[in-house]
Amino acid sequence: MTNEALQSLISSWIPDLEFSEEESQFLNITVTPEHLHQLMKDLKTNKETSFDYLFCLSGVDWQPELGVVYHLESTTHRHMLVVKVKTADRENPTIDSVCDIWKTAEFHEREVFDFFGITFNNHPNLKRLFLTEEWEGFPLRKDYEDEINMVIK
Amino acid sequence: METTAVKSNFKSEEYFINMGPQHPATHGVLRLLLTIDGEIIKKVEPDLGYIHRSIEKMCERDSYQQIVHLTDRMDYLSSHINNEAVCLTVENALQLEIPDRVQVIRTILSELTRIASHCLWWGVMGMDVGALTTYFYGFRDREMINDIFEETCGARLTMNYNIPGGLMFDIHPNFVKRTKEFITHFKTKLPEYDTLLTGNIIFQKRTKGVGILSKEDAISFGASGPVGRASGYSCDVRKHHPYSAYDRVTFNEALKTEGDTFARYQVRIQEMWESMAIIEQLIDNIPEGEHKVATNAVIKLPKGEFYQKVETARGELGVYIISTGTKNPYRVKFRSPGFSNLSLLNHIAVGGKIGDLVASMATLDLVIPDIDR
Amino acid sequence: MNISLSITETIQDWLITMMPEGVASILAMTLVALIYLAIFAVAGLYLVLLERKVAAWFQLRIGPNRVGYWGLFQTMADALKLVSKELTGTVKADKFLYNLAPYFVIISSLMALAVFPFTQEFQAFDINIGIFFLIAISSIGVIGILLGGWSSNNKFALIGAMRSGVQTISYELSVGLSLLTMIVITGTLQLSEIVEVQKHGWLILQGHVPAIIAFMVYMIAGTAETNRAPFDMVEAESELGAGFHTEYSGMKFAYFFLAEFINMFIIAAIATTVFFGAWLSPFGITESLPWLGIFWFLGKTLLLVFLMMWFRWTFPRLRVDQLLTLEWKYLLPINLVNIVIMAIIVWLNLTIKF
Amino acid sequence: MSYFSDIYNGIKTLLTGMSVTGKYFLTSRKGAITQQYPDNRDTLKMFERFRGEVVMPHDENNEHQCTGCQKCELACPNGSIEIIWDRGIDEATGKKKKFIDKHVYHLGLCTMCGLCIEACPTDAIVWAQNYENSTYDRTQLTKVLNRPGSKVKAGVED
Repeated sequence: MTNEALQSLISSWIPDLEFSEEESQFLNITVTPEHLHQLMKDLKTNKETSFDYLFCLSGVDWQPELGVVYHLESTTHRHMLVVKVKTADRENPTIDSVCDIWKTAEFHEREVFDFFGITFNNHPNLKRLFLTEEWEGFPLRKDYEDEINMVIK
Repeated sequence: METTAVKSNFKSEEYFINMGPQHPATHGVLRLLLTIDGEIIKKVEPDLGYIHRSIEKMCERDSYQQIVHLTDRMDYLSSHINNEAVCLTVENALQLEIPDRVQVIRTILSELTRIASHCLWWGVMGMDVGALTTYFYGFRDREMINDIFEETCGARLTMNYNIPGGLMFDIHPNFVKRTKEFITHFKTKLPEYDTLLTGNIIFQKRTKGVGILSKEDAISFGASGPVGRASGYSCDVRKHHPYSAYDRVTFNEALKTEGDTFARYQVRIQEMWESMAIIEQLIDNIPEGEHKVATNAVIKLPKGEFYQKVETARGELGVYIISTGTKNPYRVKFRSPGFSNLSLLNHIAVGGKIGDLVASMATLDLVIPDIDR
Repeated sequence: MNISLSITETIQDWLITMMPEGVASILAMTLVALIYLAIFAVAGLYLVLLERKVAAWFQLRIGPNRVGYWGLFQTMADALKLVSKELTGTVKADKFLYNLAPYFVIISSLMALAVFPFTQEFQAFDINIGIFFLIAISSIGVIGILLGGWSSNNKFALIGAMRSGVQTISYELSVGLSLLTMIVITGTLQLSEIVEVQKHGWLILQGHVPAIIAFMVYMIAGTAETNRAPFDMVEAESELGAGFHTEYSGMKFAYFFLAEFINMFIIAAIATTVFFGAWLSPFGITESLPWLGIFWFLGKTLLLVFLMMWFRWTFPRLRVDQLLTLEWKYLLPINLVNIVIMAIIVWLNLTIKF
Repeated sequence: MSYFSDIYNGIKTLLTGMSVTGKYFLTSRKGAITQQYPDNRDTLKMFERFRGEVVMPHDENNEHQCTGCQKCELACPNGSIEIIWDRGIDEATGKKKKFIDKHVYHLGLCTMCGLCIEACPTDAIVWAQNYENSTYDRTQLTKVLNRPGSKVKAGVED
């Protein structure tokens, strides 16, 4: 499906989605955390979209919002899509987990939790993946400071 | 060999065992927390981060030229392909026209890297199932590729030969000759791999029907590279999203449908043949021309988000760069193939024996710095 | 009366001329034991060197070549290093059993050496149940492995030890039965008499087809019995690290290591004695020089040792359940049928004799 | 019947495997792929592009080509190059000009990426092909590349 067709199809499912194709080679959808899980489930299960391959899940600190970017691909239709979700709460950011939709999300979400401190609801095993349990702070956030280990140029 | 649960009055107890971080089968500093009942594996929980260097954070303070050499240190067995991924992202963002010569040379080097990586994997695979001699035969052939790299790029492993805009310097005059020598040599040696290990009945018993991964699970777990292709999931980035010179060569995507350890083994052996075919198509007609196009000394990417996927020896590597228009990237994310492939280890190892875990882990071909980044 | 003059009697006769009979026999036994200990400690070390050299040649390497000419003193230096190393142990280990285990293993393998007829004269202990003694002794070693694995309080070691128990109990059966097949021909368990029978052709020729099958089964089971690749479930370095001797260091580790190589020698030596006529030369070409028997014996043994090394450096390791499948589904039934065939052949007098 | 064909095929595959290793065993005399490393130092030659360490070549007049432009320092990702420079007066023209006091190179931090040598506009620094870089003391890994008393070659700046 072309980006336009995708946009018209997906916009009919859930209101208040933001679509954008600027500054990116993919179609970007920005969704609120409340609608994320519903949208993702539809994207996977709908026959026309069938985004069954989550190939990248990255946490991003947009300052001040924190967010997660999902790169999706369909292995049958070979079209790609980017879904972005942002939350303004830096103290206790929470986003629904997509583990039940794509199993690969389990490790990727643990990584995001580890480095950005975003908590994923309904995640089966949400604990730190790379860092030790007693590590303070979330290193990939932009406001993280560590005078000993970080060399700033 | 299927194991049927024996009901008995004996009380059996599960216990934990720490496989790694210093264990011969984990190929590095991966730690697996195994829950075992006798010899049967109940749960595998990887514990990562023993060599995490936070390359993604380091990239945020580096310029775009400097990022490239960090990717050498991720998946060090396919360092050239990693470099290429970053360079392609930057070049696509700048919309640079890359000379044909550069693209062909990059492709040849990528395929050599893939063969070298698979040679090492083959040796280690044999070692993991107990045949120690394979290691040396694999290394013998890999050494020849490393010599080619050293002569042209100046280093054997962390080459850093790519720069945004092309190659750091032109290929060495001996490059073509040596590559051809290697191809003729390897064509006689690769069948030996089959006679020594593939056909061996013990090896087949150890690998067939072990660690089965279905196609649906492979896609859901984000498996890529030989792991995905062994499950019948066509995921070769070189076919579906061709980059560099892959659109001008013909090769077959090695596909198997069994999804077991032996299928993953066969896919990799098949890939070595395909890589040789690709090199043979390109090596005789490397176009003349410049080895790089001029870029600004300080590269500034336009504001936006850029994603590039390439096929490394382990699978799909994605480079995701968010730029705000300055000379440093705002956020760099590497989607490493090993990380996704590791996440399915628990799925394929449960119910098998310790020996099965080792065999399936060998065919996942994990490189720990790639996972830990 | 014995055909072969045993070495013990020679020394004893010599000592009796100097002292009372009781003292002489005890002294003779001690002397012989010390001679054997010295010879086979050194021989074990050279077997290690041989293994390393052979492995190197299989693997396109050169092998040890620094210590002494051609690396001849490499393993001596290694042994010296191991003697000087600290004996570490785990905190919660069962100290007594932990320390006892290596001696169990090394003593059981050294004891087995006593009965071999290296030449007509060189045999310490010509017992009339020789083969039986060998089978019995060689299964004691596994107790040492089990003790070592259990007492060192390490889960990898425990898994290794348990695998070893399973493996040895199973493969003992095949070793015993394949030797029994040959005893059907010889009709005796005494090793010197088994050699005597072979003066009319080595047993592998006398027994032809069933003997060859028995030999193959014996070599497979024997390799498994020594816990060597492709049956090294016990150590399985890619699975268990070092298996049952994970927690051993220094000389105690060296005992395990040495025992493995002496066991390999023993398995090959039994095969030489039972299948290939021990010290007998082919077609009796050196019959007039009986002392040359030692070369024939060692030559044949080392050839079989080389075969086992060839197995080790070529084959992948079996999985633990496949190991048992091989024994109980393949080797054991073949063996049982083979005994019957052999019995029929002997009964119908179809053996080949020269 | 498949029971016996299994055994037969099994033994056959094992023997073919043994033939491969056996072949290498017999040809082992000429086939060794390992090197006798410390013994072959004299004959061991690195490729000319091999990245051993960064050096600054000097000619017979003790002159180098470094103008102190600091491009290598900027290009280095790890901060392994530090240039301590000064301003002086060019004797020929009488103008003020920049010259290097010390070109400090931390080999311990270097990742051999080659960006500094790419960046150098005057080819003042090049790769050396030595491969034995280990020392007993970490401070020895910090090197000053320009020799004492050396100065920049005339005409390099132009």
